[in-house]
Amino acid sequence: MELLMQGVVLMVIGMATVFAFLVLLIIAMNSSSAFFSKFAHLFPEEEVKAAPAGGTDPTAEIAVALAAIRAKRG
Amino acid sequence: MELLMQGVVLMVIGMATVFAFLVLLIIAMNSSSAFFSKFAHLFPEEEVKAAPAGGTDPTAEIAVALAAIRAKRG
Amino acid sequence: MELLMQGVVLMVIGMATVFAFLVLLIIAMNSSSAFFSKFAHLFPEEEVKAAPAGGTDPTAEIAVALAAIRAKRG
Amino acid sequence: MKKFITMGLLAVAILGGATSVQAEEVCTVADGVKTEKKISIADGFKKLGRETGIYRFFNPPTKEEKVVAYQAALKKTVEAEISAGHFHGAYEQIHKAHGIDESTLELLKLQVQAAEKKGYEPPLQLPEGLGQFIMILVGLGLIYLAIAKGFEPLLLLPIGFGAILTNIPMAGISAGPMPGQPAGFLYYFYTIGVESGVFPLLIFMGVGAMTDFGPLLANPKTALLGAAAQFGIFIALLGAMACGGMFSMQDAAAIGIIGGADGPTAIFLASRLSPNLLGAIAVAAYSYMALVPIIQPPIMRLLTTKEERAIEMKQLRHVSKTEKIVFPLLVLVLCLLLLPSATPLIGMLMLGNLMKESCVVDRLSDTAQNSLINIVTIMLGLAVGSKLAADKFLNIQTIGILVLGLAAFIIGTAAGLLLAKLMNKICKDKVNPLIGSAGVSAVPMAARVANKVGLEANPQNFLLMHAMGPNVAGVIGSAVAAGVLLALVG
Amino acid sequence: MKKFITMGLLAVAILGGATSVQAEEVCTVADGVKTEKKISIADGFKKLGRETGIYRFFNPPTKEEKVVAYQAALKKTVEAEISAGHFHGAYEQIHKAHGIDESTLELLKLQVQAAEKKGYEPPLQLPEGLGQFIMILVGLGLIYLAIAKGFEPLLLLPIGFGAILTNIPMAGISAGPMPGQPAGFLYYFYTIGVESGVFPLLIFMGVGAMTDFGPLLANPKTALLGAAAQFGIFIALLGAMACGGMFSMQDAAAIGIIGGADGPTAIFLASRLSPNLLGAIAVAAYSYMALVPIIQPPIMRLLTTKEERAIEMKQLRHVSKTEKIVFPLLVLVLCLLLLPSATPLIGMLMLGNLMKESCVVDRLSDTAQNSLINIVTIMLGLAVGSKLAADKFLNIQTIGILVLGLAAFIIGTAAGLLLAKLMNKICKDKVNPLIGSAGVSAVPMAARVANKVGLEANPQNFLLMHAMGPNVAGVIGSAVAAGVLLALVG
Amino acid sequence: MKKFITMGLLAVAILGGATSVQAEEVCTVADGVKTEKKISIADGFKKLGRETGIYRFFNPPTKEEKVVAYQAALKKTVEAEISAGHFHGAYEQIHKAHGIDESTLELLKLQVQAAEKKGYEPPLQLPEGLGQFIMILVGLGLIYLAIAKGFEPLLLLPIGFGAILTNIPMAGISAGPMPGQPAGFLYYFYTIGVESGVFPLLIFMGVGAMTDFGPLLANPKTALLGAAAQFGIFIALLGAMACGGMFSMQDAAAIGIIGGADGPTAIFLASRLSPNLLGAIAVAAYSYMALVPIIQPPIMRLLTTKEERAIEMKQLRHVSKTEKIVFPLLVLVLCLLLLPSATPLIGMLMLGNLMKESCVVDRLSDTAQNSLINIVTIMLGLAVGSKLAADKFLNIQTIGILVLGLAAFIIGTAAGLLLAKLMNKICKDKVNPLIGSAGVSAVPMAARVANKVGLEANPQNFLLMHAMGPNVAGVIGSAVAAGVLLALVG
Ligand code: NA
Ligand code: NA
Ligand code: NA
Repeated sequence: MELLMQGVVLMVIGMATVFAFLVLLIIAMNSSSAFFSKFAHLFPEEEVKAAPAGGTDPTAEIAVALAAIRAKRG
Repeated sequence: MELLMQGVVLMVIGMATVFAFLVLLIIAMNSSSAFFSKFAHLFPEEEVKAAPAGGTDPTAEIAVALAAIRAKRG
Repeated sequence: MELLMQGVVLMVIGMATVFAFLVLLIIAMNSSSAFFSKFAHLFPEEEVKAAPAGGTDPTAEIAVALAAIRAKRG
Repeated sequence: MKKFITMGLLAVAILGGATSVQAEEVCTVADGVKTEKKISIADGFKKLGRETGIYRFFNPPTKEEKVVAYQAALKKTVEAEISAGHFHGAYEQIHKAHGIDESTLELLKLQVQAAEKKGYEPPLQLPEGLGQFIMILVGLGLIYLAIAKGFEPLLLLPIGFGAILTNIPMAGISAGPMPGQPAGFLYYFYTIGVESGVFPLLIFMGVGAMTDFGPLLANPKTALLGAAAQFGIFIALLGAMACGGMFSMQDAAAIGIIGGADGPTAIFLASRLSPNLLGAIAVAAYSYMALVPIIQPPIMRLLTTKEERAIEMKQLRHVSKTEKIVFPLLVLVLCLLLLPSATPLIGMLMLGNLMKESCVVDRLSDTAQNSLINIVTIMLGLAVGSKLAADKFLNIQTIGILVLGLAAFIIGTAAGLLLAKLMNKICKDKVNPLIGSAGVSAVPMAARVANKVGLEANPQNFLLMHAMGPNVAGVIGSAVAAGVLLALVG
Repeated sequence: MKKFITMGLLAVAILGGATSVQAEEVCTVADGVKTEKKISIADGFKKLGRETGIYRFFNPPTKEEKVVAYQAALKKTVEAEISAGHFHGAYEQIHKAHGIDESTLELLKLQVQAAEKKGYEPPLQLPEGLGQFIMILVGLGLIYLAIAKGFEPLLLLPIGFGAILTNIPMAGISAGPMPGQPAGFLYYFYTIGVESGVFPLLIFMGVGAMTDFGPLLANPKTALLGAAAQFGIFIALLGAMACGGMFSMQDAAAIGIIGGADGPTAIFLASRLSPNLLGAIAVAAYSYMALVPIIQPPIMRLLTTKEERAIEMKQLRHVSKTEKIVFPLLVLVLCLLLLPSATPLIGMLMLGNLMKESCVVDRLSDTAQNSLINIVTIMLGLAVGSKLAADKFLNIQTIGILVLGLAAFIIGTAAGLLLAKLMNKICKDKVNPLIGSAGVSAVPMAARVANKVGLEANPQNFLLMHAMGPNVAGVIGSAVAAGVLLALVG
Repeated sequence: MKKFITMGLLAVAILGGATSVQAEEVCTVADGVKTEKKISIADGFKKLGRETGIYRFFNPPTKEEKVVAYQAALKKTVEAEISAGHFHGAYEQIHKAHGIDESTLELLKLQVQAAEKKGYEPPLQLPEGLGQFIMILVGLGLIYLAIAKGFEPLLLLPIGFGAILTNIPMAGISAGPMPGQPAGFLYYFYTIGVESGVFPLLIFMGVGAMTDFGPLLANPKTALLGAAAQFGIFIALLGAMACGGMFSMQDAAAIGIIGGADGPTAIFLASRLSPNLLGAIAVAAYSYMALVPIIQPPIMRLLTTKEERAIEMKQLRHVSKTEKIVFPLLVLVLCLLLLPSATPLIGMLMLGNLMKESCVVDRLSDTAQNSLINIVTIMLGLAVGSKLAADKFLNIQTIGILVLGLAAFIIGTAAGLLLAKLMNKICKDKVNPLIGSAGVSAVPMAARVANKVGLEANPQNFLLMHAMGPNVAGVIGSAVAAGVLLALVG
């Protein structure tokens, strides 16, 4: 019986925490959505996509380099 | 010389076991073949192929889901 | 100060070794280049490419085998 | 508790020179360690509160807290070794301990000596050979379900195969090492990959890299449905506790997580709380996930009217790339502030998702979704199968696990549906209650089931994308529940 | 045996207080452990019989059997440490032992003390630096063969590179750890991947996922050819035993397995029976596999007439998907019933094949055939190369291994051919004897060779698919042979 | 040195029975071990000379040398444990030692006892919680740089994420094991992958498989530019030594290697010489590699005239396949003859390149360039991030590391440019000095920067392929520098 009570305790704490976490997450998501729609002009969709240009994958880089070399040679 | 005898012993046991194993396997394969040709109607080739439908790869599933979402949005 | 002297010692030894290594490498590269251009006829570009034929990837091999089987069956 | 004091006193008595000071110390140590067992709701929240990131940024653990934690871990381990009859292992743990005062170690040694004197009587079991034979049939059965019935084959096929390999007599494929001989190879897969938590976490990273949280971001309130569906976890836990001492609190928590309908979370939690039940729990979790299309529809039809099922939801808004990139970091920060014990799971899920959404590390994201997750899946499946030893599976507990797991799925489904109906009473934007059932996770099967049942009621009703919201929220929800359980009973 | 008793008595004498009871114990322990050394055929079959799954389902190992096995393992390890001059390691093994009565441990300690007193004289060897220099040349030679001659480059290139890295003076790339310093990285590859058996088994899984057992299922009797070709294994074993004490029984068994013409099986068995010879054995196995197109044709032409080589075989029947799915499970069940010691190898091969044939876990099967097998191949190759240390390779034994390995290939080929000719005398469906030579495995090279030689005799004679039957049966056959050797001399 | 003798004498005094013989032994041991600390240039070259492969082929290490090396390692480790306050760990190291005479061990024990008596005072630090909070912000900052600014995202995103996970209070994601509990999963990634050296070496293999040494082979003399650019390494080292005792010689060497502009080399060396600084060093190395397009151009413009920048170089000759295959073996042989301590790095780089160029193991080469390097990159990044603990990062040393690292990049760039100008004075074939700056490595970014700046001065001036020569030579150069540092201060 005491064991069962422990189970009830875990259930109350657990469900409360799960709901609390997800409610806070909803608030955070709504805030994030509000923020980014308000400042959408600061985060153009393109900017993000353009970012990797600086630090791309070395393979690709080297491939480009080699292509250039071959082009010159050929 | 005693060592050599041990080698002979290993050879006899080893080859006997290898042959025994593969003879049993032949019997099993023949039985399996007989069984499945007798009950071929129970194991249509399609059934097996259709099976994975139930528990497919999550990626594919999600891809489908996303495609649907995009389709609706677009 | 003594510590700094140790740093200088490391720098002298380090840079000397780096240069020595790369100078030797340059010599080795030049020798290799001279050797292979002198004996270019012994190392036709094709030979190297043909080499793997002997010990190819088992997958490819098996694929070939299976293709043959299927071809015969079909 | 009583048992421990008795044992301690006995041990003290044996050595003869027992003084009352020593006896008091026994109680003190015992109290320091065992008081956690009886918790009230207030205590529980207080304990959780003391383990939040927010609290700990201001109050880092003191040296004393660290020593107490170390002592508690040592004591628990020694007791576990004793209750399994591994007296040598118990001594070894004591021998390896460090940074603890001698008297504590001395008391632990007394405890082992007393237990050793009493001897160890293993529980009644099936004859070993018979048990192995049956477990091999179980393994073949799992493989049959995986191949012929399509039950989560990616996991159940390796698990079934692992079960067969483990139970082969004399082969020792998951046996520990002998002097000068290596352990069986499944032993390495288990200890290196599962006991350490590495395999389930890598899988979770791959899942994160495959998951799109867009539908959740487009309709945040559906996250509540993913919370409600975790109710099944705690009802199953309660059920396990009600089984008259068949399951410890740890066992009950590990069983409950089956209701999370999420494989890696279940394996991660079970490997920490109840490794002996890991095999049965993983098998139950994946089997019921595969059975979602059979389990859920009747409940959905029972608890909703046709009109409710026919509700069409308004189209989801577009979610910007930036929101999607920020989301995983948002979840991680929330989790580390509130529930650090869930951060290994949530963190790896969100790492995978960040790799995917950021688009700057596509090659890593691809690998996480493909070769890495595949390699780990093979090894994880075999390792989980290696826990399907006869003495761990062929007992009444497994039946309890199967029953409780099914109950957890059913209750989780119902809770999701009912909360959705309640939300419809309160909010103006109508929610189709069917998407509530997707809150149990079982990604993406549960969302597909919701879509299918919705189409039956209204052929124009495409719920898939709407159901993905609660579906992925359910993954977060059960990771949070796992974090709570780890913090309170781990 | 005699040596051990002498040593035990000596040890007992040293301590002075030797009683006849103790002396008797020495013998008892010795008997319990060493009687396995002289086996008759009947004993061998009896021993194998006691290790079948069928027997053990009814008679699981008793506690006494387990203790005896543990003692035997401990004793063997201690003796190995002594004979390598690692007295400290021997004490460590004894120190770590548990669950054994003190007197046994005491006797082992006496044995170490006696050996320590006598001192250890390392065998005569090349000067270390010279040996390393030569081994680096050997490594370069292997790389040359791999690249310029196309000798199994997937394995021989990494093995050769590993040999170079291992033999670099002062670099310690495969040296064990020092206090506060990590071991060399190849040390980790070897201990984690090869000593544990994990790498060869993962490779075998990948091989299984690449193998089609259809041709064998279509013509089961060709499996006999795959059995006959294992004759080479045992003849080479016999040859090694005849080398006047140069090789122990374990060494001989590990050398014999070269005749299995199967890399992972050879590495797995050698890592268990004779790790010191692992490098040479792996190099011999892969080299001869690469040389199959040169070794086999003369034997084939010698033992067959042109008419025989021109025999066209009747077309193979269609094999249903279900048969192919059931086959790996069938083999596994047969193996676990009859020869559990072969189940790690057979099990992983069949897991790979089941993943392929079941078609429900294609992503796992793809990974097993590609990224996983490739990653493991690189690491396995380097780890095997790390066993090519000068003192292990530059000795007369390596020449023995190379000669015996070649003999094994030749005899295996001949045995396959001859059995095929015999079958033609008995059966009505004619078999082209050339496919018998494919029974040595070396998949799929041997089958291609059979096809090629067949085409020379008859341009319409496509033997490839027929030869695949004995070819894959040979893989099973050598795994079975490995299982027998593990059970009897492991 | 003085400290040690004092301590030893103290310890001897404590035990009371100190004889002068023992005191002398203290000095002897101390001398044997610590004399390495003060080296002259001649001594240094002599030491390097004794560690070349050429010397060691003729003079393999004697038994005495091995014992001295073992003792030195043991002593260093014990002292490190003492200075970190881990007295228990120090005893454990002594306990595990073997093959050493008792008196040495006894002296080490005395040393630990003396230190234990004195007690350990941890250095002043930020409050733990605050430190963790700040480090989480640092982690978020790294992720921001990776995603929004594109700073080496393949490494900085996982490193940043690892930094966050590590600093979550109570989660213990990179904490060591407790009794009966597994360690945090990042602890395993670090110990198994980074401490062992395996991850950086596997990355280096992948880099080798992606690298084309053709441009270097076509114009060998550009290798000198790759040598000159390593000057930055040693200037930064010198700077660190000049920081008034803030950095030990090991620390200084690890910091200098940032100037190598090569991630795996920096991580490998730092994990061996200065694990405490590993996080900061890796972050600095990757950040500056990402900043190469900003750091280098001003220096390039400052040190060259427009005419020099406009120099067009003559087209590179064709390099035959055979030369390319032989090259990696040539480098490896040169390295093992001259500098065995660099062979783990150079060896794995060249293995990758050989796999690529030989064209016989394409499937291994593909895997090394893709799934393997990706898997390892994820785990390495997280593991490096796990070293970004507050007490290791939030201190004055990190600022020193950032400043010195930047200086190393600048000086390396300048040195490369200046040597190129010098070469133009001497050789007839003109070299565009811009390609000298590519000698710092940072492959292939630095070569691209050289190309871009060259195009600005002369739109017909395609320098990319010419810059790849010094660029890849720089990788070899910094691995050689790492080898020298390992041999002299490791
Ligand atoms: Na869930
Ligand atoms: Na074979
Ligand atoms: Na560099």
